[in-house]
Amino acid sequence: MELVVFVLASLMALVGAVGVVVRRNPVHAAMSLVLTLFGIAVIFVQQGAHFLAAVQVIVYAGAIVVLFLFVIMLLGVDQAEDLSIEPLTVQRPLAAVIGVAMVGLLTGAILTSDNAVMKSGAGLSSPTLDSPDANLKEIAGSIFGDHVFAFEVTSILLLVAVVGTVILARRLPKEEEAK
Amino acid sequence: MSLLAVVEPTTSWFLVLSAVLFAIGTVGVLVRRNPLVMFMCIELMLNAVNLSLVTFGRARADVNGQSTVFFVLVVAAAEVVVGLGIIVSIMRRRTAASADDLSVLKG
Amino acid sequence: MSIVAASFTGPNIAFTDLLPLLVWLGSTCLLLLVGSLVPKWPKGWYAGVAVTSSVAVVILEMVKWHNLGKEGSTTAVADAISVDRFAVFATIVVAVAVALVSTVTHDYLQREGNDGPELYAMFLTAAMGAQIMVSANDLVVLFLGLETLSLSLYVLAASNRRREQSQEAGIKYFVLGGFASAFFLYGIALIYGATGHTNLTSIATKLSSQISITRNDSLLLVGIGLLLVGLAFKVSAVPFHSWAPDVYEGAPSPVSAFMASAGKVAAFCALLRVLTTALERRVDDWRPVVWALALLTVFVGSIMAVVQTNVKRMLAFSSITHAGFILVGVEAAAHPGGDGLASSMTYLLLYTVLVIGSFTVIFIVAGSGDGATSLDDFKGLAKRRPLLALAFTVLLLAQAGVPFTGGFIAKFGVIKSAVEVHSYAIAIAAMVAAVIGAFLYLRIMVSMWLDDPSSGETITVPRGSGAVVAAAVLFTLFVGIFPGWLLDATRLVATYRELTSSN
Amino acid sequence: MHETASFPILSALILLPVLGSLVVAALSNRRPEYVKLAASLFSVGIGGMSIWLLASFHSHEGGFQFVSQHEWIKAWGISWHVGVDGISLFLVVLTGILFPLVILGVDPHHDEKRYLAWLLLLEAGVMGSFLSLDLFLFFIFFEIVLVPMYFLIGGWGYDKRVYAATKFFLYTMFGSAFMLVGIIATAMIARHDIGYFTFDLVTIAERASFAASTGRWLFLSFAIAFAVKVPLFPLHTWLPDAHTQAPTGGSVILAGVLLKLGTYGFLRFGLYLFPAAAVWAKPLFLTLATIGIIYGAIAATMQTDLKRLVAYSSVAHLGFIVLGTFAITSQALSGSVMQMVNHGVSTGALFLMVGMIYERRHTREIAELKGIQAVAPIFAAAFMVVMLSSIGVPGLNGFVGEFLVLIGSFETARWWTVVAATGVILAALYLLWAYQRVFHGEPDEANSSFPELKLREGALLLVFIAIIGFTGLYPKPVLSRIEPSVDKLIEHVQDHSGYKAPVHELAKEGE
Amino acid sequence: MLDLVWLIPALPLAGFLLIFLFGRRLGEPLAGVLATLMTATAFVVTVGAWLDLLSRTAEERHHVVTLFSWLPVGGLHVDLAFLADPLSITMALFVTGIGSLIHLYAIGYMHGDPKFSKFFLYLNLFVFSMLMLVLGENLLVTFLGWEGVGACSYFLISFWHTRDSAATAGKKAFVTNRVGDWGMMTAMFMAFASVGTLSYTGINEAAHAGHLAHVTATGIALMLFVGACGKSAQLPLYIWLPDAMEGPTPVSALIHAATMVTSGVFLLTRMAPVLHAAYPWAGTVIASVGAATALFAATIAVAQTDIKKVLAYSTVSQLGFMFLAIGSGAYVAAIFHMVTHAFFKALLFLGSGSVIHGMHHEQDMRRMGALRKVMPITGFTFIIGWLAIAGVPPFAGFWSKDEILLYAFANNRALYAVGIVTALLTAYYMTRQVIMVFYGEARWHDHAEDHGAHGDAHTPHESPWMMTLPLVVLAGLSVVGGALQLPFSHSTKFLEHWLAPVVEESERSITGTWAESNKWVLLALAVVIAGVGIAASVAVYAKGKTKPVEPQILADGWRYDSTIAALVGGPGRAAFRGIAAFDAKVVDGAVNGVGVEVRNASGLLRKLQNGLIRSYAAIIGVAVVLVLAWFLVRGVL
Repeated sequence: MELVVFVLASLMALVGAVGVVVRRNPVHAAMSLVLTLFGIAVIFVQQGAHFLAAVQVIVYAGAIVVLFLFVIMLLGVDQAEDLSIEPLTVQRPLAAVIGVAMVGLLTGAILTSDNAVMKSGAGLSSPTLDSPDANLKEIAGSIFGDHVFAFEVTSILLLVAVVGTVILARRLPKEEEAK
Repeated sequence: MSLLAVVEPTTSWFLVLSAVLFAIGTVGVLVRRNPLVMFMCIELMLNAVNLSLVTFGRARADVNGQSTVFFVLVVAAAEVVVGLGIIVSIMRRRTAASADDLSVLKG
Repeated sequence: MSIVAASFTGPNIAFTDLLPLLVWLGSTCLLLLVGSLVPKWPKGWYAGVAVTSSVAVVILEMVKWHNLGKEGSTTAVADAISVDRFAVFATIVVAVAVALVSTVTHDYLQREGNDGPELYAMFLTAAMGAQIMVSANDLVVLFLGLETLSLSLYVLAASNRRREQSQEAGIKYFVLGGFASAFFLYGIALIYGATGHTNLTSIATKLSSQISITRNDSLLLVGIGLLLVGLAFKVSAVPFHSWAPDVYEGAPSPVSAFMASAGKVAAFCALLRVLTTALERRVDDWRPVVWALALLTVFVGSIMAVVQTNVKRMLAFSSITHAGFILVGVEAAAHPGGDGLASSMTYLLLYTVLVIGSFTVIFIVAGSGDGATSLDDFKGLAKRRPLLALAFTVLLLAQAGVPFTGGFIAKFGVIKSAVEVHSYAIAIAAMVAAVIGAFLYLRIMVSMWLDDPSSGETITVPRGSGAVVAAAVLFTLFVGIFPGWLLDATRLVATYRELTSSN
Repeated sequence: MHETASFPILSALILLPVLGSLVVAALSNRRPEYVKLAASLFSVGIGGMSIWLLASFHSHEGGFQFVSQHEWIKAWGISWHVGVDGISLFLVVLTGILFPLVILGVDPHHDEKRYLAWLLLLEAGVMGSFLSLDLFLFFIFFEIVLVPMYFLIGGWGYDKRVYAATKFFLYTMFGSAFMLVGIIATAMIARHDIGYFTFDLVTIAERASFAASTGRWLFLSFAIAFAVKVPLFPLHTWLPDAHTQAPTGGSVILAGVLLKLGTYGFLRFGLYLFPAAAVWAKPLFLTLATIGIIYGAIAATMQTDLKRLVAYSSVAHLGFIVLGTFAITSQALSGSVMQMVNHGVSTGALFLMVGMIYERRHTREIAELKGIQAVAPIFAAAFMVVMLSSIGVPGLNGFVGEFLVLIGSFETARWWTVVAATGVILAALYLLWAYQRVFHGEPDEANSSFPELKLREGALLLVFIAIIGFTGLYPKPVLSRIEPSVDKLIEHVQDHSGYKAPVHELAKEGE
Repeated sequence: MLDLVWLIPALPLAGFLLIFLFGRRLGEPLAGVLATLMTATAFVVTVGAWLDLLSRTAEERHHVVTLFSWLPVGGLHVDLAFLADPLSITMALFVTGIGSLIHLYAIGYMHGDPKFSKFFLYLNLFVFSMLMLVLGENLLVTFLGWEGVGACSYFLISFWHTRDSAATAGKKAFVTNRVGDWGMMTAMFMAFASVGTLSYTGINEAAHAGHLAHVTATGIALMLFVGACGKSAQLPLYIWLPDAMEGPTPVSALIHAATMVTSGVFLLTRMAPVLHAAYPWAGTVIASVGAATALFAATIAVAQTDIKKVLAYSTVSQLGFMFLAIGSGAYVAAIFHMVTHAFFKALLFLGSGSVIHGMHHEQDMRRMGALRKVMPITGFTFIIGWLAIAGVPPFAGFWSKDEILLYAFANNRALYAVGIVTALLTAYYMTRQVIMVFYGEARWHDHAEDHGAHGDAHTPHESPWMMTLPLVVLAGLSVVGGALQLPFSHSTKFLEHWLAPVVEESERSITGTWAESNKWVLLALAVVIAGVGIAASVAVYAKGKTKPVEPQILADGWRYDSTIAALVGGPGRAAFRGIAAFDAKVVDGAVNGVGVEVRNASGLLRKLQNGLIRSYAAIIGVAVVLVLAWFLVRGVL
């Protein structure tokens, strides 16, 4: 059963990922991204990370990708990008080599490593009937416990994001607009 | 059916999957010319990392992996906002700018 | 573990240790809130806030430096950040950078005619990110700090809406930065997987608890590799340097100064801390990589600078070379014996002052529109603005490592630390590269002193910027002649590890 | 031995020029005469101090005198340690005398203020290099000298000045790159014997002992820097360009004192610091020196530019100095030191006069000069005297050094010396040939209006010629100050290596 | 009196300085007079010294006067000191004596020259240097004088420096001499290395005591001889002397006949003990070179047409005789011949000078003839000089030459044969010269014609008394000079006794040899030879029996000079050029090449910096792969 879920989910993710890379139209690319996100969300669930699965769907699919689509529409850059031609001749073969090499190296690392983590099996308490929010509590404990400082820092990060967009997207004075 | 019953996806399966996703993301950054799409590919890479984190967390029976993913999500969000901001501001000047057009600075 | 909401008790948060952050955060909010409420502040107040806050931070950190002498290093907020002289010193450097750059930024905004609080706010957030990076004791925190810094820098780089180059710089920096931080993050993930920790001290203990490191742990190693990539990108080490020239050239001059100074400091401190505390046990694995990076960086940086014709870009390449020199120090820091750490810190401080001074000169010469930075624009500067030319000459000579300047002390320090750990090869290589690098400074000096002015228009030297340049020059010369105090300080900085082990 | 002077005259010798250059730089450009005055006063004052130093120097005493030592950079074991002995004494005096002469005698054509400021700064650097007894201190002075020289060549030189200046700067910097590493390594390795980390020359030389191979590597790292500075074949090609393109004053200083930094370095930081290694490297450097002598002379013969010819003659002359240095006998070493001074004087004077010729004719091409002796006999006479001293005619200073070097070297480096001695033939060849082409013959109309020596120029040259004549006829006072230090150095070498200097009782021939 | 020996060089030096300071104001003739007086006074002092020396016993005839310590370094102690002993005083005597005569002569000869005073400036400087050379107590002081005379000869040869030939000749002389100097320096190095001193006394004593190994002694001797070859114009270095005739004639007389060129002979005599200690073959070498030079030069002299060139080659030839003597161990004979030669050769040169003066600077003998009528004194004295050099008894040359031949015979018959032939040739070409200049019909009228208008202004005339007086004096000396050393009995060998303290031990004794017992036969033979030579010449040039044999090859001096010039100018210069080019192209080329390479590398790397985000990303990607590969390898292996 696990296997089936994994295979299907990873298929979703991979197909989506490939889609992002190969779909000519940005909008389609964004849609493929959504597919991947869902696939990963499924795997999260399979791994007992229900909260993250939810956040994944909400934040990513719900917010980020939508944001992408907004921008695409706003700028009207939804016309297809011509992927048939590649000005940098070396780029694609090189990219292929790099991609394959990385897969190889990372897989190699994962498979050759005799680190304890590779052997240890299932672990975290997944939600049960008596405590449906176990996973949530654990995350909460971690975030507000060990990682409380990191949590604080995220506030600064968001502040940066806000101010940054203000600086970047603010309309320029009139005479500038003329240009 | 028996196969399905027997074979359990182990940690390494997930890890390899995330590695593959990561690599695809990398390739995407290299081959796509539309900044937006390049950016999506970066998101893809981040997700691949998330997958690894969760997997490790599970394998280690340690929740910190998941909480880290949470932070990554925040970072991703922030990045998107700023990134799109920059892209917007530059595309305001000249629409449909592909990444290759941005090469005034070189040499 | 199962937690019942009532029974949860968070870690106690030692706000005193977070004071610098709080000061900067406070003044950021002040700038933004009041700045948005009150339509227009009197001239120079925005900058004033930034400068004062930074000065305050410097003072606070000095006090902390003093106390640490008594108490010794600790970690705070659930081991998320470490409180030690290493962090304090780095913070001071960053704060100084902010103060100086804000001063210049004021003149910049005046000249470009659009004053406002946002840029200062960005500088402050960037400073916070840097501060977090240098004190982070947890990879996640480090990552967040890095992102805070980076995002701020992306925005700052792109902030000049009138110059297309500025925007281009922004997006280049952003895309490549995101790309690199993905690797960095993956590294964190793998290390987490291999050790089960993101906390540096825990990782260190975990690793040292291992009986033998010959045990095959490719997960960890690959993780280290990816981590290195992420940080190498930030310090613009070859071959992860490609972004630096373009971004430095495109970004507004004060921002370039800030990136080259505070940005490098933060990244290098993070690199040093991670390598020397968490991964000390794996030194034999990462040292060769740092060695190679250092070698590549010193040479590629200096060689590529040879044919450049834009002074701003030249300095970008020279900053790459300098990164290479600091990497030499980092390589030396791999040895328990050497004082590579101390020399790297010395170099960082001196280089910060140098590079800010230099970019300020460029900013002054660049004139309205921040565009006139080609070598021709510097022709005959000695005839148009003798003092400015003299100051720039001192700064350039210092960068070339001529004696009686801070630059020489810095170079001598890293070379010394390298030689002391018997890394003769890289020491000599670095010196030879320095000779190649010197050519670039000579070229600039030639056009300043020996050529005739190409354009007659007068160069106006804003008061603030002038003061910054003067300060940089004087400091450089002062340290060049009396470096003792600085060396003692950085020597103390280097001892932070022994102190940590006590707690 | 170390008696500390009541008044730190040596530190003053180093710091006064700095002060002077600051004052000059501070003065307003609108009153050039004040600028000139200030510069002259400072340089003359420094010259006077150097003379005073010479007067109050205890001859027949080998050790360092007027020593003053203050801690400077504690963290790195660096101290401000200066002292003078017979080897450095006359170089200091030469520096002290040459600079005022150049400042008073040669005018730059523009930006006099800047020119003078750089010149004084240069003097400080040179003084520092000759006086410092601390590796670090020596290095920084050795290195800082490049900057003013670079600007002097680049700012006031001739058509290809930028190329020459850059070449000079980078080439020399390249050499010292190795020395920097060598210095640190020396201090670090010496720490094992000394017990603490120090850059102090005397301490290291007296107390540290290096393993054979280590010593050799360290010595070579120093030697490269000095070989470039000297310059020794085949690292000499920066010199003709720098000399030719530099302004007259620059050339005089460059030939007079700057090149001596290299030869002095060989003595002080080669023989003294690494005796065993120096002895080991003897054959190499003797050979290079000999090649330099012959090669430089031949190259000089074929030059068409008078200044370039003199430059190449420097290569030959400095070959003699290096030959003597590595022959390591009392006569040879004394001769080398002597020759350092002599070359400074005579070649300096030659450059001055080439400069005067250029002032008058705006060319240095030998082919365009002819029959000057007919129209300017006094100028020709002066040139002749200096030239004869440069050729090494007895009774003039050039001979003393050259002869001592050769006669001393003959005992320890027989065949090299025999070959090197042929250099005196070539010297006569290229100089006399040049003299004939420039001064003899019927002056063509371009040269027939060649102005005779002016009073100021004459006075300037008179100083040089006086020194030439005096040291040539009565070198005893000079030698008696040089020799004790030289003997001390040789003893030091003997104590720290297998080398034995020849001693003189009637030699029973062993061949 | 001997303590005042330093006065001897000091006086001419004073003269030099005075003329240097006030020369222009003194002008003509005062400058000349001053110079002459200085030299003359020096001569007087020398005579005083000589008398003082005479008054002592042979053992005490050795006095050193030290002025100050010149080069004291370690084992080396060189004083500026003078040595007064028979040899040096003899030299000093004729240097100052002949010197003052020639000064006097020059006053007349240089009359009207714009650089009159400068000429005497140099002349005094020369006398000073020459006296330093002969009076020096050690090799270095001698070397000081040695180089000094070299320099002066350079100045004086190129005295009329606007003439390119003169300038070139001067340079040639100096450089060629330098080759010799190299030898002398090397000799000094050897002496110092083996004996530890440069003083004659020290070295000679060491040589006597046998402290000097044969090898070293031979080395020193030969190196000194190399030096002598340079100064005294022996093969292969003689080439500069004929050219040196470019200088004013008094210079030729003083420097290139009487004094400087003989300093090589002096030096070897000075170091006689060292030669003595050397292997015998060293002497043979010297003697052979001497003999060869003598013959070689004589053959050339036969065909010269320039009145001074003839004398120049004859000088070379006579110097060869002296070296033949030295090599044969006949030091006394060498000095003897040196002195007599100084007399008659100076006489001849001055005579020729007088002729040239009278002929208004015409030097070609083919345009002279029958001059003895118009310039009787010159002619008469010249003829005496001729008889002396031709070896006609009882004139001075006869005795000295015979003495040499005697020793040569005892030493090596082959060399004797060469000597005899040379003697024959000498007689021949000198007779030829006399006839061409003073006899036959006057060929100078037509010459006057082609000078056109003021023809009679050009008729030769006798020279003023300042010029003729020296001629007369020297003529007298040439007549009686032989009396210094007469072979009749042991007691008549004054010079031998006089020089005994210096050369006695080293002198080769020929007592008991065939030659010694039959010296009268040899004497007779010499006379015959001289007679034959003269007769032959008369037959050819006076009687016109056969047309003269003057093959071009001889006129060109066996093309030796031109060949060397060709070699130096051709391959030599080419080689130098090559090295200069090598320096510019290869040595410096390498340096600049590095710069160029760096630049190229920069340009190459620049291509990677193409400004495209994706390329940068690609670079990063590649780098990442490499880094990961490294770490994976570390992990797996």
